[in-house]
Amino acid sequence: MNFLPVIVMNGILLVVTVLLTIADRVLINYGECKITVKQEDQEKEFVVEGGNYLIADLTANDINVSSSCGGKATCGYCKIKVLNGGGEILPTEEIFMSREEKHDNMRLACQVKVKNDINIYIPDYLTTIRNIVKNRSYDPKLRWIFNITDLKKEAEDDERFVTKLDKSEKSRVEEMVDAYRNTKGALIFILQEIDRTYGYFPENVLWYVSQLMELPFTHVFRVSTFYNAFSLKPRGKNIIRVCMGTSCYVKGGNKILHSLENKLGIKVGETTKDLNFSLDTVNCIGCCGQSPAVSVNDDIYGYVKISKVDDVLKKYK
Amino acid sequence: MGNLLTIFIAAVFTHNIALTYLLGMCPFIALSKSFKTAFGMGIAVIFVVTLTAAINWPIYHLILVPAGCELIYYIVFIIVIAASVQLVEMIMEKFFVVLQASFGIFLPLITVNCTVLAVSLFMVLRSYSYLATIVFAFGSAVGWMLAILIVAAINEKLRLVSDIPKGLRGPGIIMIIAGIIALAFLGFGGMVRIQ
Amino acid sequence: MKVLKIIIFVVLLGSFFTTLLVAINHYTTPIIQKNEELKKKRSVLDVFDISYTKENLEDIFSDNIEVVQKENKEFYLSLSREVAFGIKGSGVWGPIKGIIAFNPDFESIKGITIIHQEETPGLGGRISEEEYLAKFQGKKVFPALKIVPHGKAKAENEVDAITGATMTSKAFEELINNQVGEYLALIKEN
Amino acid sequence: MAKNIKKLLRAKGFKVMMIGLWRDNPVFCMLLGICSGLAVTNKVENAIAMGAGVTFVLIFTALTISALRNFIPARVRIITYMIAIASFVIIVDRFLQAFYPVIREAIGPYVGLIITNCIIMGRAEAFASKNKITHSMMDGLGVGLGYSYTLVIIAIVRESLGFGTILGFRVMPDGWTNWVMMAMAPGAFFVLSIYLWITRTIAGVESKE
Repeated sequence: MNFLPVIVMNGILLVVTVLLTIADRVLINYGECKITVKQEDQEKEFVVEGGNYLIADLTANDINVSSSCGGKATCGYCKIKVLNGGGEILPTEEIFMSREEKHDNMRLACQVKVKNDINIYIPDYLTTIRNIVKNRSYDPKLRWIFNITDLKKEAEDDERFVTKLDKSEKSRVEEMVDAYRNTKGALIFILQEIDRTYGYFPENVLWYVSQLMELPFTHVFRVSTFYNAFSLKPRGKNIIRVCMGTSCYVKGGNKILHSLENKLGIKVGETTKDLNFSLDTVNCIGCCGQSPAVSVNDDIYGYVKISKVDDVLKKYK
Repeated sequence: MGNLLTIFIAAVFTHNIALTYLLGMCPFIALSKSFKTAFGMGIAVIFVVTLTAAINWPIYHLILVPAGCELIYYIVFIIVIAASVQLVEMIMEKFFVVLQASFGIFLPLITVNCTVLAVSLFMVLRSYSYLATIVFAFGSAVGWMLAILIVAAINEKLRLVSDIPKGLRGPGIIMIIAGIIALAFLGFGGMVRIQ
Repeated sequence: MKVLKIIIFVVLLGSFFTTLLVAINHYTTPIIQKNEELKKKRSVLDVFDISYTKENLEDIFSDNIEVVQKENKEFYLSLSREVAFGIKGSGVWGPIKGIIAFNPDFESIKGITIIHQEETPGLGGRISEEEYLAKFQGKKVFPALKIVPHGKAKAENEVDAITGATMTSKAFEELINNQVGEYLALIKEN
Repeated sequence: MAKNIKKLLRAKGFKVMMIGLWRDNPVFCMLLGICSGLAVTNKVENAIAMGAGVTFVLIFTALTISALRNFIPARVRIITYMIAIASFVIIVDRFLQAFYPVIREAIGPYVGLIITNCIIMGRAEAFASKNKITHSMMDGLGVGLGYSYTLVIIAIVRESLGFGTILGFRVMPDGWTNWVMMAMAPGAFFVLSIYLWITRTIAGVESKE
């Protein structure tokens, strides 16, 4: 037998390892970085050596992030939310992200390099899917019976969301769902109804709706985040919408908006601390003749001037 | 010179690595949704493929063959590819930050791209000379980039204007576009001949 | 210390796998070489139209064929002084390799077999079909073999082309003409 | 054992392929392995050889990585995977050369390209590096069979249309003219895309149940 290949192989391996180690020492030296992971029910913090991809550090610290392509930005399953640190979103990730997700600073864990302290959040609607992957990996009984019905069952079993609703609230949601159950495109009507009742979409209500409608939660979530008029965050009692349509804009709509922002101390899309006002923009409210226009709840104010803004606000205080 | 030109044209058109040999398909499907991304990936592939072929050729012909170790050339090639990609990435991150942002990020995705290994394997299989290897590697990568750019450009426009059946959206339609382009590339057949 | 640990790990891993491979290689190499030799012998017998079975292949080959080495070129001579040798060249999609046999006059073709080709299946790929290759039997390669459009072959040195595979036919014609002259001249000296 | 395999085939190879695979499901997407898979599906026997090779490499890589999972230094993780994968691929390659030279010649360099088959790296990284040896090997077997499945289905379509045969046996009527394009690269794209279309549509229907 010719054992030369063993020697050659080891020679090449040695050269490669030594080169990489040297490069590691000389080129990449980010020092120690702290990673803070927030999940719905727990928070974890650990210190790693910088320079690795986030997914590797997470896996090493027993946080399961699903991935099927082994960290090559091909499957797009390892989504997490970066609260701070981690840099800009990369073009390799953009194709996997919806506009909403980009706005939320969602990233692929396999593309985020840990170069400094980083703070991430793994939303629950992602971990629900992940739990199954976890079960699949660790529980030999569950391993081979994985399919979509399990996913649904898992969500149903997950009492965390639904138990937060008390009985009266549950029946209120049931009523809304029943009213539209047989209508075409029922979900959107139901969501509108919820919006009217709560002023926003509480997460547990959405979960309950997805159960009642027998729709995947992701579907309900998708619809409810699509429209500008809907919000996942609590909204003020009065919603101010500043028209940004062409004629209103030309007539100074954005100046009105700025003055409202200053007066209320909030930015567009936010709600005042006392939950009295929410500020939004809208693309047209059909009052181009009276531009610039502002609507508060169902009332419309035309020919608004900056000096008049206070008067309008006073009515709702 | 004529020979090198033949190899180049063969690698880009008649024996296109993506459309004739069906290699490098994973990133092909994942990244051909946007022209910009496809472009960055294409440049990175050109760089890595040429670089690794240029390293692998001497290793194969000056170390492995004289030592009678052709047996392990798969392992050696893939390790060289992985290591050199990692090194280039580190160097780039340190010294060429701008480059890193625009195309360095694609580098780690390429390590296990079939195109890179395939070019090194074909170079052995066809016993090219050093110069021919580099031309072949460069040409193959250019061909890959050409293919992904065409498909990405068509796909980008197609998605805006057409009502694609649900099940066909995403990878399905990309495969069909790639199939049609591959069909068109068959027309180049016979333009040049390779040994 | 950490670096040392990494290096030890890599070396152990590398040694283990390469040793495994060396062992496998040791076991398979003779089989692979035999395979290749059998394949060559089979094609040579095929081209001379000598029948054989799987079991007596080697015996028949050594009984009927004489292998002659000349200037690094390999010739196969049959008992009736027919000669065969390998030819190779490029087709449309990739290399074409085959064996061509000549009658004792060193001018007319006795037969051709194709060992390897990557032509378009169903069109150019048909050059490896026996029915097509049979058309070459008895054709003369001097002054030059010509492959002419289907149905027009009349003269002694003309063969029908494959319909729909002009490029492959052209490549095949070139491949034969380029190589047989040199080979035949070499063997004629004998 | 036989029962286990049956269960495995039913659950993993098919359900995940049909239901899990085509939805927004994070198990594994078949689109990862098509690199070396598409090119060899012009004949059923090649597809079987390729599928078997990938399955073999998957199982043994899973075994190796899983056994070493507590010892692999983080810095050389990927290189370790590659050494293991490439070694098993060489074994497959030598085995084919020795016992199935015809198939080996037909699929040629694509055997070597099993190394870069994303499924193998993906499974090693996502599954074998975290799980027990037996589980990892079962996972490798399951994924490998699921992959072989798809290759064979595509190959059956392509070979019967492109050559009029399946595994060398004539299946098309005598008047059948071979559909040459099916045996070439574009055919691979078209058949795969139609396959995707069908399976995705089926998956879509099932999700509404």
